[in-house]
Amino acid sequence: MLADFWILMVERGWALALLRGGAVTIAIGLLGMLLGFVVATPLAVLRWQKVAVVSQLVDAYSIVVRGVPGLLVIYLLFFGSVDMVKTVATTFGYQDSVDNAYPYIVGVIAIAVISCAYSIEVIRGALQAVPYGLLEAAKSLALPTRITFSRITFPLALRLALGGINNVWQMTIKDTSLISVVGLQELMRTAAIAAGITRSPFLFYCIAAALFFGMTAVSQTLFSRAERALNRGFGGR
Amino acid sequence: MNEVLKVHELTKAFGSTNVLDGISFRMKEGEVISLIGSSGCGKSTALRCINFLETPTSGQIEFMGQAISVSCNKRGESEIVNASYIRAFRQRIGMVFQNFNLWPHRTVLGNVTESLVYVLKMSRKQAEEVALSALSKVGMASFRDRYPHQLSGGQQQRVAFARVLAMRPKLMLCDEPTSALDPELVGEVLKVIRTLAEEGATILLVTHEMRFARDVSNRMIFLQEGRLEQDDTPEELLRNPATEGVKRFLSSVMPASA
Amino acid sequence: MNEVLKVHELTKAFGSTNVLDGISFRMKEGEVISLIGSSGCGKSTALRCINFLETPTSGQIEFMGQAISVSCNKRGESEIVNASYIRAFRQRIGMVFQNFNLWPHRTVLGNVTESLVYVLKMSRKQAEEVALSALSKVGMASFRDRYPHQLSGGQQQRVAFARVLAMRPKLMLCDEPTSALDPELVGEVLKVIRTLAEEGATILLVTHEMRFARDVSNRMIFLQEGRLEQDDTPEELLRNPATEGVKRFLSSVMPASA
Amino acid sequence: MNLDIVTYAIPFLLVGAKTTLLIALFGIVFGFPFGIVVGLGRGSKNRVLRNICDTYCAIFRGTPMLVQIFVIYYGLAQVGFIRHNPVLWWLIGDGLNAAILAVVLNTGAYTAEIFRTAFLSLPKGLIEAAEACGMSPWHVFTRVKFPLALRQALPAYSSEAAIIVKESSLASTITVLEITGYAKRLMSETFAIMDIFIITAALYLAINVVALTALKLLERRLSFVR
Amino acid sequence: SAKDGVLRIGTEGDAPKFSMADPSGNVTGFDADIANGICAELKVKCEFVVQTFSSLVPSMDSDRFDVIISGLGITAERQKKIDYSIPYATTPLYFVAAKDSPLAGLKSVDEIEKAIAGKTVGVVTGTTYARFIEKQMKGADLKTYDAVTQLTADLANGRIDAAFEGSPTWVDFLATPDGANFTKIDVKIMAMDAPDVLGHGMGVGMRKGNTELKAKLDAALCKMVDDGKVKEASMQWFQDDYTISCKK
Ligand SMILES: Nc1ncnc2c1ncn2[C@@H]1O[C@H](COP(=O)(O)OP(=O)(O)OP(=O)(O)O)[C@@H](O)[C@H]1O
Ligand SMILES: Nc1ncnc2c1ncn2[C@@H]1O[C@H](COP(=O)(O)OP(=O)(O)OP(=O)(O)O)[C@@H](O)[C@H]1O
Ligand SMILES: [Mg+2]
Ligand SMILES: [Mg+2]
Repeated sequence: MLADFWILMVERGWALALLRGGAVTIAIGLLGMLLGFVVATPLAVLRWQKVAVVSQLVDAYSIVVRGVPGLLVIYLLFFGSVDMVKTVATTFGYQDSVDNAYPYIVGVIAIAVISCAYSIEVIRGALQAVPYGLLEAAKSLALPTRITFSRITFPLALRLALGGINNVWQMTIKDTSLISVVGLQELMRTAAIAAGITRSPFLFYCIAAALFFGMTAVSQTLFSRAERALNRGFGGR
Repeated sequence: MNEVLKVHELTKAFGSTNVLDGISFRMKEGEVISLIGSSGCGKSTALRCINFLETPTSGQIEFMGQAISVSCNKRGESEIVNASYIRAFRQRIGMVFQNFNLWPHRTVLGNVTESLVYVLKMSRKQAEEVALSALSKVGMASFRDRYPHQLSGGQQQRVAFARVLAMRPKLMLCDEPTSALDPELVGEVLKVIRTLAEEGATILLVTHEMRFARDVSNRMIFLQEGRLEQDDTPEELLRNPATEGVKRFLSSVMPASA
Repeated sequence: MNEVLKVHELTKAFGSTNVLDGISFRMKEGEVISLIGSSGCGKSTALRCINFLETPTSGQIEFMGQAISVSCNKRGESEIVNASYIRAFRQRIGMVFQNFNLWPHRTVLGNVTESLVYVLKMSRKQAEEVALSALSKVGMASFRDRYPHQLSGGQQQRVAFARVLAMRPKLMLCDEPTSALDPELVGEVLKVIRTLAEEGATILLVTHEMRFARDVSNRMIFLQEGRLEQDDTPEELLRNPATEGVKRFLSSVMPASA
Repeated sequence: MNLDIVTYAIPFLLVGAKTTLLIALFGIVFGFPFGIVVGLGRGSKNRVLRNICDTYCAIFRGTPMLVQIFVIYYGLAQVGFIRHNPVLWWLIGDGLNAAILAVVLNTGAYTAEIFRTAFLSLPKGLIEAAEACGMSPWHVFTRVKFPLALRQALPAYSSEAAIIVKESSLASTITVLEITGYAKRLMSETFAIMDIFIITAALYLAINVVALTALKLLERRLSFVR
Repeated sequence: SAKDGVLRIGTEGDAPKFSMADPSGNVTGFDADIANGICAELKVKCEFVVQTFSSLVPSMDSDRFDVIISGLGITAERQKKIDYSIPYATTPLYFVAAKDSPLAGLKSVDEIEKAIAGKTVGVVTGTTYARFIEKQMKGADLKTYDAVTQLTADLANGRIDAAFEGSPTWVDFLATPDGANFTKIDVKIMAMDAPDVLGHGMGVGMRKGNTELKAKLDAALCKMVDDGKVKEASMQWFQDDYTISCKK
């Protein structure tokens, strides 16, 4: 039993493949999440301030992207653009490097597009929950809008948003499995291939789950720490 | 003396109810004016309109020679002329809120230094010095590292007052700045306000404490249901109430001095 | 007359700072006691300890013959004996908060009926009647369908008062119930409190308005830095301050009556 | 897009949509209260209860739902005790029941996190006001805590609802023929991958637009100025 | 092909015996042998691209690779979307049921059809087998699985009464401890028996309209069939000859 496991994981190299898949997952998940969050914040602010037209557009974006399966977003992004990108790349003579890098780029962008839609809702909800009087205080002191946002609104909203962001992150890291359709061997796809070939689906899916669990356990401690830091000034509860 | 504030025909309606009904008055440099009137007569709303936290329905506010006016357009919406002045106004107009509005995630010191650093562009060190001197004026310097929720009501109010004080605004709008303070501290605040006025600040305050109002202010303005009923020196207003409303209000206030 | 409340050696510390330092006093049925003292001396904390919103560090609260006591165990944690009484206490003890704490998602009427329906188990119709009569006692009946954020400070305070009033509690704890009210309304509240006391309610209130305190209360308790310095009739306390602290406090309060 | 394929595929996919709706509906109806209870458990003073709820959330949020559904459907089915216990076997023996169970357990963990932070962020004073008038813990919860927390949580929860609808597609991996199950079959039959995929996505979008708009309207109705 | 001297081949990579991607990305199996054979014939280099089944066709459409070799069954329906080479092999299909099942001893397709009514049958999606059950075994309750391992797991759990799969699967499964209680129903079903549902056997998939490539592939495959290369691969992986002879 243990010997079988050893052969499977080490001699046939699945352990390394799984780790490599895990690295792809982390890299794409992290970059996608960060990019999504960075874009989501200003969009959520526009939505929160009910800026005409923009706010409707943001709403439409968030409803559509949250409403369709993530796979479609990736399909459309990838298969919708790959021809054009290829033509451009070939013209400029970078075909090979683009061929290799493009799935990663699309992967990150697709994950960002998806996580962004979810982040917008989380941040908007948190912004709405910040007591208005506290912002009036900042206004009346003539704090510049940017400062008000970065020093008052954002920290207060972040405290309220943290749980939601944590949820989006946990979801995003697992959504990276969708990018396997562009040919990236991330963790889940590696596990699926291993499961199929070795006919031990349980073993490999559980290993994948454990690796995911390990990643989220690390992020969870970071989130817990952030939560404690942001709760300063609100009294223990 | 210079005219600091000119409020002209200020009107504010929430939905269909008029809360302010064409209020006009002027304030000169160094003047202290008390805004008095019964609960819900529009005092807080008036203050909030002056620095445009609330957009007036119509009227004009002139501060230090710059005027922002609001008029009703055809579709019944308020239109602000010179909205770009609003920030300039707010930089030199301080406001103490009726419910304090301290930032819960910043310490006492942080609440005060914030605007010093980011509006007056002081260095952090200088800001802390200024903040501490403002805090010590209201006896709160020793609480510098507490968070607002660790303070009593009166302590929070004093921090809110110091937050504005530290900015040395040209005009201070104080919404019941002593409501949660004991008489001893009220006296302290009174002293601070007097000093400020002597140094050239102009102060418009809402208060229910007639004694305090009388002691501190050059003029008193009485509001009733959004209308300005009387604008006089304290002595005059207390001796010769102009309308029935003023008289009735005062009779319940100062039975002794009537 | 029955004894309603007995506070025995009440102590409360936040971290290492003692905010209440062994306070003891008693209240008889129909008595009105004013708790006075400078800002931050522990008045609010004392009220909050009586209905266990704040767990005292040690001491005993006896209400209507039932006692809850708190003692420090070996690990330095507070241990409450008879914690199961707490809800029974709270059902018959009303509390008006210093910062109102109205529920923002309920209308004025909803804020008042809530506890009538869910604590006193009244029918909704009956609850509304009771609520409206309480609201009209403080002049807020016509605001029944407004939400708290649509009210002025004084109006919110009156709703908070009515919310407790409607429950007809045996003991009312009022934390500066008139701080945002104009003198006319303070008079109204004074009348309401007197009527309540005559009907057998017992009232413990925190206030900074000495005149109000003197007019309304049977006894006044002066706190200083968490210690009870004097517990006397208003006349006695005003005439013969027991300690230096009381004397200094009063001198700044009533320069006229001194 | 090929019209033949559209007209061929849609009837199948509509049949699947019924199952999708069924799973999502059960997922929300059971998952929502379940999540709130777990969320409360995570904020409880009882350390054992708190740890149990924390662990549950960590596991169900920390692992892919695909694995969860596999473990529930294929994994538990290998346990003899479960196979011979009629109630348990009813719960996981049937693909649809197992899918609903998995969705409820999964969404419960996410919902718990949303509500835990919502409860945590409630202004203390408002709860004290309810406690001070002697309300029972149940009424403090239903009358004050929950309504306030719900308003705070709705934007994030609406996302969770959309996720439930979409995650229900994993039921296809355990033989349940909901939208995705039919879609997979149709795709392998016709190889019109993109066409069928887009129709499928449109169906999910339609369901979610209804759900998200409904929640948005609810949010607007419940909103108040802070 | 897009690059000279290289044939890019899309394949699933997780189908045991047919297409197996090892941890370092090399592909082995029957499909891989066919692919390598073709490349040798065409004198080009093989380059494998491993993709999930559902993204194979769109990926080929967007020129991520030139052909799909992943045991694709040729059907009229699918030919609307992609072109196929000539069929080169087909796996015999069998039902498997528990040894004590009434299905176990049946001898013909008609008997199976009668006996299987009201019973649940599992197949793997992405194959043509689901269509076969629906068309030919009308009374059966069909369940579809994403992978063979899931199909056999449910068979072992007793959730399904029978399963319908290619012979290679059963050779493996019946040899496992789980498979000990099960038996193959001895009715061999070949694609040719019901070509309108089961198709015409496995072919190489390519983009529509590339007649030049099709001609080259057909020729190469035909040669491989004729000179026994396909049989060799089939024998190696399946211990049986699945070759379809090449009709010129
Ligand atoms: N959570 C806390 N942590 C630390 N100190 C606290 C906390 N809450 C209150 N205090 C301190 O306890 C003291 C008493 O507070 P309390 O609110 O009882 O004062 P008070 O008498 O009601 O004052 P005021 O009249 O200003 O409302 C104050 O000095 C305050 O700073
Ligand atoms: N958002 C709102 N919508 C509707 N009415 C409002 C709103 N805000 C305030 N009001 C009403 O406007 C009136 C004036 O309110 P304001 O806060 O200015 O009173 P105030 O004079 O400050 O009273 P107080 O002394 O009680 O603070 C009140 O009757 C109040 O009910
Ligand atoms: Mg006011
Ligand atoms: Mg207090």
